[in-house]
Amino acid sequence: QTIGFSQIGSESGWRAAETTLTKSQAEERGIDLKFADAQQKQENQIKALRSFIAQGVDAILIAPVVATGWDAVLQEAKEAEIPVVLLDRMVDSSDDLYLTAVGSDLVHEGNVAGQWLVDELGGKDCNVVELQGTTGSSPAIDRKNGFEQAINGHDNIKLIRSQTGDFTRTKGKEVMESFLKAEDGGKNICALYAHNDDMAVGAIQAIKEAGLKPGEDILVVSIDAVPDIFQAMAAGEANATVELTPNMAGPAFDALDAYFKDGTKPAKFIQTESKLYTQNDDPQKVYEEKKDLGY
Amino acid sequence: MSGTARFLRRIAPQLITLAFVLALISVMFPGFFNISIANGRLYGSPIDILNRGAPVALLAIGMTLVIATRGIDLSVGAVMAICGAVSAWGITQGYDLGSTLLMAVVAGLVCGLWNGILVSFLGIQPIVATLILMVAGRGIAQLITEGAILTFNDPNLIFFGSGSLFTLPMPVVIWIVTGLLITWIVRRTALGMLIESVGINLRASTLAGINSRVLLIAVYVTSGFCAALAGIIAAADIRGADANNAGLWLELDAILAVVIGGTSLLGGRFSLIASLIGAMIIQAVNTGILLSGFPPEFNLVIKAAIILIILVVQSPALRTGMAFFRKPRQTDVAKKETVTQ
Amino acid sequence: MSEVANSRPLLRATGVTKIFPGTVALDHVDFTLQPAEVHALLGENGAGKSTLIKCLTGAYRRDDGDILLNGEPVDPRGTLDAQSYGIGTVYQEVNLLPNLSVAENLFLGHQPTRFGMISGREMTRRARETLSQYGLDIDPARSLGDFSVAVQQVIAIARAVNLSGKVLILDEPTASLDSGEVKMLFDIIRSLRDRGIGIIFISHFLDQVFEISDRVTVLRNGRLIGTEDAANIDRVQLVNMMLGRELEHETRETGKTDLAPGAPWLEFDDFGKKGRIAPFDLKIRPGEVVGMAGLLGSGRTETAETLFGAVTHDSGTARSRGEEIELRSPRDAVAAGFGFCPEDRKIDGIIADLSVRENIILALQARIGWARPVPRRRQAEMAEDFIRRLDIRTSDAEKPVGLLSGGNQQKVLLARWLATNPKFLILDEPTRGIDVGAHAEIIHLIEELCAEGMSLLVISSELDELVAYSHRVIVVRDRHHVAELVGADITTDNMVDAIASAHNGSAT
Amino acid sequence: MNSRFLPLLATVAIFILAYAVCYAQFPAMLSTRVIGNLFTDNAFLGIIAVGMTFVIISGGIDLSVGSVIAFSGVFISVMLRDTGLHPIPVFAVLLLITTLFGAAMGATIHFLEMPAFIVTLAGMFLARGMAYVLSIDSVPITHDFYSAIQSFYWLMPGKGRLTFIGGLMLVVFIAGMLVAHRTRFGTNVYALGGGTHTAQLMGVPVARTTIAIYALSGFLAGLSGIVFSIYTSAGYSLATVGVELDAIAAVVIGGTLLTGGSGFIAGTLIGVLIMGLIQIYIIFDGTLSSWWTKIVVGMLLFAFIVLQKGLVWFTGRNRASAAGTS
Ligand SMILES: Nc1ncnc2c1ncn2[C@@H]1O[C@H](COP(=O)(O)OP(=O)(O)OP(=O)(O)O)[C@@H](O)[C@H]1O
Ligand SMILES: Nc1ncnc2c1ncn2[C@@H]1O[C@H](COP(=O)(O)OP(=O)(O)OP(=O)(O)O)[C@@H](O)[C@H]1O
Ligand SMILES: [Mg+2]
Ligand SMILES: [Mg+2]
Repeated sequence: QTIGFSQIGSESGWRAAETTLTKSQAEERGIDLKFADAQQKQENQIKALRSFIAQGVDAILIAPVVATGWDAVLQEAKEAEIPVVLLDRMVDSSDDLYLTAVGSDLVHEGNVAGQWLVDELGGKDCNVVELQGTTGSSPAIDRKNGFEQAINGHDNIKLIRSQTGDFTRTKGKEVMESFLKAEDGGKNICALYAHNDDMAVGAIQAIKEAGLKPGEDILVVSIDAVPDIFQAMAAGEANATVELTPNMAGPAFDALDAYFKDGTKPAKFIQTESKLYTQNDDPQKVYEEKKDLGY
Repeated sequence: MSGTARFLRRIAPQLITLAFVLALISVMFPGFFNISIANGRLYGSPIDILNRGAPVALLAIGMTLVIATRGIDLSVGAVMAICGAVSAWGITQGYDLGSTLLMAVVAGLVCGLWNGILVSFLGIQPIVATLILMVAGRGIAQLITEGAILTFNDPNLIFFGSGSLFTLPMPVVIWIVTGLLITWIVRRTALGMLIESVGINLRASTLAGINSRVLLIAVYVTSGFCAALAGIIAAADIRGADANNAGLWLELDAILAVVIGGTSLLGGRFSLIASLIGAMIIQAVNTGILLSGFPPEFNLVIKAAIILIILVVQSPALRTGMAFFRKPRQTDVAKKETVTQ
Repeated sequence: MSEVANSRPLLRATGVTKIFPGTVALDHVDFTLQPAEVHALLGENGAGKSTLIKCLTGAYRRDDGDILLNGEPVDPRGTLDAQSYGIGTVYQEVNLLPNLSVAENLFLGHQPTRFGMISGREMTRRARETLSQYGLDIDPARSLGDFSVAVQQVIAIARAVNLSGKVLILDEPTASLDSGEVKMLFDIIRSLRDRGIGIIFISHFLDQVFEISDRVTVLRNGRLIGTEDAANIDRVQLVNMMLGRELEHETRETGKTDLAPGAPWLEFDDFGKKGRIAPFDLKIRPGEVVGMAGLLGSGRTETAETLFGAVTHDSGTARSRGEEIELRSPRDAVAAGFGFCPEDRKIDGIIADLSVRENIILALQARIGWARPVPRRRQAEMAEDFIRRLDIRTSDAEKPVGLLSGGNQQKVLLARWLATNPKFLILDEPTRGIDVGAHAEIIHLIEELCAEGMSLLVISSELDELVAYSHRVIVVRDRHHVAELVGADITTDNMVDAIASAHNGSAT
Repeated sequence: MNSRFLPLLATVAIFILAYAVCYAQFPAMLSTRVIGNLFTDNAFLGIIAVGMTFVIISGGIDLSVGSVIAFSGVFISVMLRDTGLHPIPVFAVLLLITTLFGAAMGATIHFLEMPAFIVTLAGMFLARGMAYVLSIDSVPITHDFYSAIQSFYWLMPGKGRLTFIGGLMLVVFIAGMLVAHRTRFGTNVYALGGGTHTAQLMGVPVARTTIAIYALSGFLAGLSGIVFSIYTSAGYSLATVGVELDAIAAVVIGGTLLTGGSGFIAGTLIGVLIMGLIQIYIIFDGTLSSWWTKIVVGMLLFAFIVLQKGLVWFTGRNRASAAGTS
């Protein structure tokens, strides 16, 4: 069995982990995985899909870099009778163009993070700063929306500054530094919401260097649950993270197996759990578990 | 005109621009110039500019020399990533600080050597020659880190990112020292003039007996060295090597810094100090945007507008006494007269 | 020939002024060109001749003055405008595009078109036609850069002639032409003149000036000295007008110097490069001047470049005082005490944006290495010294050399090599574009240097110049060294014979 | 034969060789499907590469094209979504905007004597910034006209498709060749590349030509944006990041010198196809990790350039020695 996998790229540790897991899952099941890295470009993914079709693979996995623009190529795959499974991000094409989608709900993730903050504060006044992902990327848009939905109606929580940190540690640190300067050395800030853990890790260092205690003076909540954030949580420097599991391929392969065996159509959306981790969840242990997963 | 006066006149446009940008920020953000001492180190937005501008400043040093020879080095961002990855790998493998730094610097030198050989021996055009390493280099860096962020906790290495010396953040010390050192080397010896000569007219320089091949290699190696320092700083700053994002698109900022510093992309006369001021101007713009609190989708438009204004104000046509609107052709030809092909 | 003088002037410029930072290049210069005349424009290097031309054609914006064409005031804003007024120009230094084909260079902006598309075949045909008038049988589809400076010069002239409906301006067109070409050019100029076209002709060769021109105008230091009928003035008067002083001794007394005695210190055996220059033998004695004569493209420049290592030789050996030396690059050559003033100063010579001082010390600096810079004071002294000795006209030593006049750039190049104290200096067309005064000085200098023991290889298209200072002349034809003239045999006639004679094997 | 054509011939030879190697390993590479894909998938790249070739031949560079494509997509999709106009007038307005944008950059480069690299770099920031300002979301396009164009293709034997956009790219290439080699404008572009100053002294209208070159590049970038929006049926401000570098690489692989003055539009087509071939090969292989993909792309790029240099050098040497013995 040959399956083509079009991955977005390797822009973050999380994605590297997803790639690693997909490859190891394929190996376990004896699948010949054709891997194509699109280097963050949709056009490359479309090319990859077309080449998979030309090559005549049995199925295609794709982690689409953006939601729009897949109709034509998915149609082509359909005509060639190759089932397509979407991983971790959605497309806005009609759902009969793909077999199923495995992923988490990005809005929901933001929502979980926001909800945690609301609960944690319990009505205390709080100024929040936000580190957004790459401007225009769907996780950045959705995680922002989800978070805002959660804090909506809680007048004690105010989002005072929001800038993009491009999902990277360096930018996370740089932007946090400027937030601290702009908000009275950080005294004005009570919580940080970062669209991914990497930015949070960078920001935590900035907070420390400004002479404040992350996790206490400024609460830190972020998304992804990569190993490094658990280390920070273990040290009391981060408060909460929402897990986005990198194992999207497992459920995808299961669905494909069933489909090939007897044509069972899986559900159109297989949602993975968006689990919330806090300092109470023995972060050190989770860190040990996660650190060798290829993050 | 004395040497100092000539020098001041050379960097005046850059200084004025920098002052203007800083003034603009402090209007929008009144507390901008507040500097205090926290944890034994200077703390404040101007310090942030110096500190955050370190990678671009370092890259700009090497880039200035490369551009002076009429070349360009697109690979510096990727080389940063490689060297950052090497240093993180070295320290997590348990090598001591000295060997780790040595390995990272050697990696940078090797990258520079590769570029230099492609340009000078194989005669490949610089932009393409370095494009190869720009593409492949990030792959090499990821190969070292295996795609993940390679985190480390060695306090000695971290010191290069967030430590401080004489209350100045370490990155600031590094770029200032490197900048002065290379300026000193280049201007105290005949290197500066030889580099300019090669950049203006390679053929004539070779015919005058200059060893232009070695010189070309040397500037790319220097650029690799500077990129290595920048890479180490970037990794030490976030206590991890982020092969995917370290130095991403920084080559463009570095080139921009050199151009704002008044060095022509056609090679020739250069000024390292002016390039460094150029780097600070860019970082001031970036920091200013962050402090301003605009929504991020406007960042690029604002940046583009400011760059355009800076460049227009500094453009040679305007500098030759606003003669442009009256008699465009005169300034035109009279100036280009000196350009050989 | 000059009865045209009182008809209505074709081109009249009054009070033309041009000021560069630090230099008044033209100071209220008046100039009148009659139809059907050849008007020579003379002056020392840096007198402002080229600048005047550029002001007339709008390549420079003049600061003051009026230009009348056929009585109408005109104000060309650039070459394109000038062309549309019927003024064709060959600027000093070949200003053509080496990357375009010969035909494209000839017709740029005026390509024959059919249905809006350029007709390549028609263009090639016309180019062949045009070039054949100049005795050039070359493929017009080849890149211009494939051809030597001289061929390019001819093409530039052909282009300007094509474009000149009323006025043709030639700025030192003959600098790199040999006598045959010059004759051909003059025939063309005469026929244009007979058609009523006015021609402005700039040259430092007074013989040519007297041969072709009807009137002469002399500039000195950006000022008009006077305009005279060529028939009413003699050489000495003209030189006095140009220099503002007497030239001590007439330069070209055709005496041949005796061959210097002694053993050769440089020996090249079977030296050559496939496809460039056939292997040749060459021996050079201390203090000897070896001249090299030949037609355009005969391989003189190639010989020089091979000797200097600019083109790596693939056969033969070089020996200095009996010891074999490596000559794989200019660096090797410089290390062996060679120097080389190239023919194309713009591309191979000057570093335009560097100052006069830096250009002068460049080769010296390259030889002693980057780590030991020549002290700044010493640099300034050397620069001042050469500026004085070679009479380089520049406002100061810090002026970018690209802003100097053509002849002065040539002197800077000479200074660059003299500064290294070379033992063997190769000069490719050293007097190209140099005025009479400087010409005399340079020849004087050459003789002085040789007296001190330096050897020279001089390539020149001016045969009588070669006669004047060579101990030995090598004649090159079709990339072969075909003859060697020594002592009393060195005469213009002998050289012409050797150049023209049919193949008589590669003699040496 | 004229030595000017050597780099072009070298490129063609390398392409054929490379295709043969790919075919030997994966016979499916010669299917019409792959060939059709090669044209369709690279249509947008090919179109900007034509403009880039002109710019580079003139001695300049245009870094803004990738961002202009993104801007175009967002502009079209937002206009279609918010105004209900038919795509054709939207295209017209868009092409006008991008052409003027290019012209403005050209004017800045010429009149303010600023290096093209920097002006177009600012243009790159500006265009992408404007795309963000219009919409940071990706905006789908669902117009019948789009579906009509997408289903407009020629089904080659073997199920390969020659799509409208693939065909459009070929048309642009042919037009580009005609303009470059058969018009005065084209010769003027080469003239600028040979040296602005000299060109000016020869009477080339430098200002007009410079502005026209960048306007042409802007126009083609807009056209490419339209093609890209057809290709993906969407507008997205993060699309086509770094595509300008791909275009430059394609142009250079196609045998055009970055120093200006020499090059061929036809070579660029081969360059684009070579770039496409590298990608398809890597996908067919399918075993490379993300990082090895980058390294291999870099190495192949290197191999192509060195091969080309070697070929040109080798044939040049043979010709020289042939001339020497004659
Ligand atoms: N672009 C320029 N900027 C500054 N000075 C200039 C420029 N062009 C020419 N000059 C100066 O103007 C003067 C006249 O130069 P011009 O080129 O007209 O001399 P010329 O008579 O043509 O000399 P030659 O016989 O050597 O060609 C010289 O002193 C030269 O240095
Ligand atoms: N009349 C011509 N017809 C065709 N090709 C020519 C002609 N003249 C020169 N060439 C080409 O130009 C090349 C340049 O030769 P080279 O530079 O050695 O000439 P040269 O003897 O120095 O003459 P000069 O410097 O006076 O032009 C020759 O190899 C030849 O290919
Ligand atoms: Mg002159
Ligand atoms: Mg010659």
